[in-house]
Amino acid sequence: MEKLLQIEKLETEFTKDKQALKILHGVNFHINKGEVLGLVGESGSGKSLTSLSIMKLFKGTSGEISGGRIQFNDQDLTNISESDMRKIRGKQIAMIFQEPMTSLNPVMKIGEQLLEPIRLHLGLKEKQAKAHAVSILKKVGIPRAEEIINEFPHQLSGGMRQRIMIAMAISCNPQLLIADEPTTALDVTIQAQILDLMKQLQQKENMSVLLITHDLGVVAEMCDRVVVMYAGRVVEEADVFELFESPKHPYTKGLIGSVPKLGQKKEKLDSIKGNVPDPSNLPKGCKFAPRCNNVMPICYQEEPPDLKLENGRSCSCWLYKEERGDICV
Amino acid sequence: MSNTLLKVSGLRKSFSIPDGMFGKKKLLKAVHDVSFLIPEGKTFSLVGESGCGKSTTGRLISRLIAPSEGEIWIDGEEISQRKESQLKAMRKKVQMIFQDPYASLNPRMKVRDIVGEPLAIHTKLSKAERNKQVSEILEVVGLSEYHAHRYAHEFSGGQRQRIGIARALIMKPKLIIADEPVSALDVSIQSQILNLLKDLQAEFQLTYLFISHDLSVVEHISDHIGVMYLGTIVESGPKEEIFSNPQHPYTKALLSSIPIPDPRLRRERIILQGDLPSPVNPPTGCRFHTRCPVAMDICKVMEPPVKKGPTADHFVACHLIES
Amino acid sequence: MLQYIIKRILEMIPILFIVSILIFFFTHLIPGDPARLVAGKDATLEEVTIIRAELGLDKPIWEQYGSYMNHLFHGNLGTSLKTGLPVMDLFVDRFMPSIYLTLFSMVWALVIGLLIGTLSAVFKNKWPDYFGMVTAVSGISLPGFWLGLILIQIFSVQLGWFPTGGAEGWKSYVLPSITLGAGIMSMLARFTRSSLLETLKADFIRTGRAKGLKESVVIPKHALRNSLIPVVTIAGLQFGFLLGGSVVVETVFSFPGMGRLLIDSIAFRDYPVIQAELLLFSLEFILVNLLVDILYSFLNPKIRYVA
Amino acid sequence: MELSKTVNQSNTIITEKKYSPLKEFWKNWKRQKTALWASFFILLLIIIAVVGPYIAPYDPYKPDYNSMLQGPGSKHFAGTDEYGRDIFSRLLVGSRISLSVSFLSVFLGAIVGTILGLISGYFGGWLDRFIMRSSDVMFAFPDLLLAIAIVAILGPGLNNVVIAVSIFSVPSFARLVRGATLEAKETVFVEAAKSMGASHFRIMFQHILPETLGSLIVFISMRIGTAILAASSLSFLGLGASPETPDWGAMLSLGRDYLGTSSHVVMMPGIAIFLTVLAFNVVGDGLRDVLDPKTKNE
Repeated sequence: MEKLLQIEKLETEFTKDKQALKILHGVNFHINKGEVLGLVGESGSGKSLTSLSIMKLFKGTSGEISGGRIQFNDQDLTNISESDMRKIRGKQIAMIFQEPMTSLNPVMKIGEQLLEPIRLHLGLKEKQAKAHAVSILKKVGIPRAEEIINEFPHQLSGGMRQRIMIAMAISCNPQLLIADEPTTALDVTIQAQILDLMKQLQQKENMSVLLITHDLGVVAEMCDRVVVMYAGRVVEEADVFELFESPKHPYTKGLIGSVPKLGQKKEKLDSIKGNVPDPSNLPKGCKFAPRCNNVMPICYQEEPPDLKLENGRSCSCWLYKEERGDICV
Repeated sequence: MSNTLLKVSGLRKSFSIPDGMFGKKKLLKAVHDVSFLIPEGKTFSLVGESGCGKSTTGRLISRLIAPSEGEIWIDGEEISQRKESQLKAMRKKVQMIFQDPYASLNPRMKVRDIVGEPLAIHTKLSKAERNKQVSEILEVVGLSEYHAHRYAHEFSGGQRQRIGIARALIMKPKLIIADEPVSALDVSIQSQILNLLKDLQAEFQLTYLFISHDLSVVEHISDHIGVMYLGTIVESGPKEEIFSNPQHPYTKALLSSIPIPDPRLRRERIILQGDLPSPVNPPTGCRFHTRCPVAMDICKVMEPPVKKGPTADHFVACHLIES
Repeated sequence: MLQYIIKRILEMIPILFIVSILIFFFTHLIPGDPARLVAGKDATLEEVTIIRAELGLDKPIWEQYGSYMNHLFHGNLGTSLKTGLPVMDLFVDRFMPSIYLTLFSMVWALVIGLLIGTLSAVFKNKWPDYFGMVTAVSGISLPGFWLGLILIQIFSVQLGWFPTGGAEGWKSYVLPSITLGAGIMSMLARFTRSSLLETLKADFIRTGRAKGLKESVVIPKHALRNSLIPVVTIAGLQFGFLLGGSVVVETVFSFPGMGRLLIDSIAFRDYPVIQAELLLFSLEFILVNLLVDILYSFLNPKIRYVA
Repeated sequence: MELSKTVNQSNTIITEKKYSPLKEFWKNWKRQKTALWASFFILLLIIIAVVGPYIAPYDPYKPDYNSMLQGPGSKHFAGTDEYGRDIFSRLLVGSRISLSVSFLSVFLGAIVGTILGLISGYFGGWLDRFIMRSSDVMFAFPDLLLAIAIVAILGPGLNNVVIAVSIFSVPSFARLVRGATLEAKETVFVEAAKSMGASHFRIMFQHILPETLGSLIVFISMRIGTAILAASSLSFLGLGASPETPDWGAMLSLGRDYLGTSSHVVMMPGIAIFLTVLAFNVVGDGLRDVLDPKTKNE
């Protein structure tokens, strides 16, 4: 498998009141060409920030990459100029966001907004650009595409707006599509439409997708491989089937056990005790230790290393130190 | 057979909303002929997508708003048209838990005063007596006296929802209306709260009206379920029936739309076309016919009557069902 | 759209009607007897009574109001007690200079205010922001009459660049316009800044950046237009400050406009002039805000399409 | 690292340090450096306003024809006016006038406006329409013009200036509080209180009014600045304080004629007005940053 994107030891921090607050602590994972990678975690796990770091969308915030590499094709995105980065954004890496209601400019017509990346990156002339825009809208299943381009976002439903966002994102044939909680704000039946659309487009275009979500159901439906994040770190990485069949990290186990499943007759759900930690006040050692059912003395002392396990899996937990302790990264 | 604690029949609510910027008003039919009942100590869930009227139904039953038509019987008393001054007794018996644990607790009040507020409203207890009861109830929901002197925003979402639950419990209510109580929470916290709600129900013989868009959560917590679409209940029945033997095409589609956290179960979905129609201008006949994959001619003109489903307690409003 | 404008105009009518009643009755509460003022200090009681009858001041107040409204509908604003001239004639020479003055003030205040506000927001917490915001907070804290006096002292008395008063030629408008617009400019700058900062936090700005757009495209094309919508409303409300401020500024610069006429008329208890002036000022203000609302609905597609 | 401790069975960890809204306010306020200094300046002004007449080096009313229109110097800090009165003494004594006029008028306007706005926003219906239409009519007159018109009717004088400024403040406060009330009314915790059966009184004063307090305080601070400007403008126009009163606006008005020769007569009261208004505006800005929920989470 050819790697499209490789993230190594990525660290990102914010500065508040002259104090740096590190949110991402050495994130490692990669995305292969033509694959859907799921990035799972609860609020505050740093999954959205990871995507913003890849796009280097920090303008207007104090966020900044403070370490590590983001290898995209043959370029390291962490040290290319802003103007080179702009050529990648929207062209090679495109992004869709959680809130389709607020992610479109309310005072610009759909067409104008859709044409922006097309003109910018494909250099098409007015007429061709417009034809391209209409064809993309049709591709994402928008009826009356020719009329829609003259309408404003507030005239469309949430599902339609998310289709527009997808159209905008795929308009320049990106190699990587980052979808940050693309269906969280949508109703179940609309979510089904959008997921279905994304799956189809991904397969047709052989695009790589980084799907960020907190919904394990969406992960199971959509992804080939999964990366689980907790408190700004990757705690587990595995093939989607293996992850759900035999989760390794106690956090992953807890997460899968917490979700009520249809048709499952269970009086009580498993749950993870305690709360998601505050990034400014993380515990020492393994960040999950205070909530972990399998906690050992060492967990409170030292952060577990990223352990490579069989089948290309990895897990950051002291429980597996004995298994393959020699291959620490 | 236990008593019926809540009985709702023929409930309707329309809001008049301004049409554009001009004087003309339009009617938004939020709830359109909703009937169901909840036996004491059981959980009934209303499930549906946004705008289906499930929250409005909850607000009607708690009489935050007055229904346009219909009856609401709570513990043997009809309260649908009562004035606020006549609702005090009912307000003691019925408590609410809200979706957003951040917004539903006054940020300027301490936990002690938030949880004790129902006591301050309904009883003449002294402050010390109120505080004592607050400490007791905080223990019940897994918090402690220690938390009482702090402000709600010092807590995480899950803890706040516990505070909200404590507030709902302190009057020893009979009915709790929980409007999306876990949808704002992280997955790992969501299960804590669901478990807590179940424990409390067993301990205090509570009756729940549970409102949610999440079918998996609903399946876990409910005894009976009502599936709502555009202001009406299209199908209702015991949980097992709804999930294992759904009759209404909308219920079927809804069930098949839920992503299941098991990659081996990837399946063919019934994907509904189009968007939800606006409740201001709902479709004629069966409200679902515009998106229904098996719609017939009659569906466009005639509202389907509620028919008995395959088993007792199972009701479906669909022309396809032979009664 | 047209319906909306008509509706707004219809809404103005009752307000104007109540305003006219208020103005009429309250100006008659002004202490002092205008008939005596007109007659002069040495007039006998009979002379005063005759003048009172001539002026119609002996009639019951509602009758006076009736004839006042009647005249108003015929475009007759009454007769000045002080000069004996029709109020209309007094206004003719003074109306346009005042309008020019407010217009010039508004235009420069808008242009500079938007510019400073935008730069401050774009360079938030950098020196253009500090400079802009220090200017702006000073601008809203400066008493207009004091600023006017200082400008006269520097540019008229010492440098002799501009006249100290009057309304002859463009030069005589410069200092009064600067004085009058300073406060508005500052408020607009502050408001533009906060509105733009708010917009820059919006999700669609991130969408624009994610498309690969330059900041020089994102800010004017995506951010500015959205943040201007509320600024327009504020600008309309600020117009009221201009009208009020013009009274002060015209006094400082001995500017022969409506504002100074008002002060002079109050000193002389010249009812008809005061009434007409107040009515005109509030009409102006209401009209400007009507225009602003219409402009607003053009800028905001949500309103446009609902209508 | 702050001490943490495990407190109960659900294993919740919260930080040990106790939160208090006042401490929190002070912590944030200390960071607003400029506003902090401005608030000290205002404090100083208030002290001067109280003790001004006792510490003034000269009698602010007594003419001294031997030292007319003297520039600032060692004897007369800020120079003298055309009657030879010590300007510094007049400024000190005048601070009491400026502050009391503006405080009094803004607080009167704020109290009436807040009550009207709260009632209007909370109950809605015809009461709301009536209050809002009335304020529309008031809004048809630009602020200062309204004050001028009111003073024109009531006659010149400081008392009437107070009345005029408080009247023109009422509709602004009413609108502000109404808006905040409408917003607070929609919050879930107000709905929660309603579902518990809380009385209107309890909802209005326990839940809604505290929500509006932040923006109210900010607005009051800004408005005091506006009131000082308005009052001194009225005095300048001869509609406020009588010319012999050491009111800052009146002093400026009197000094106009000597602008060319003795500019300090105009400069000194002007600077006093400017700095005072500036301080209130800066404090208002600082308060907005600290109290306004919209900017709070930046």
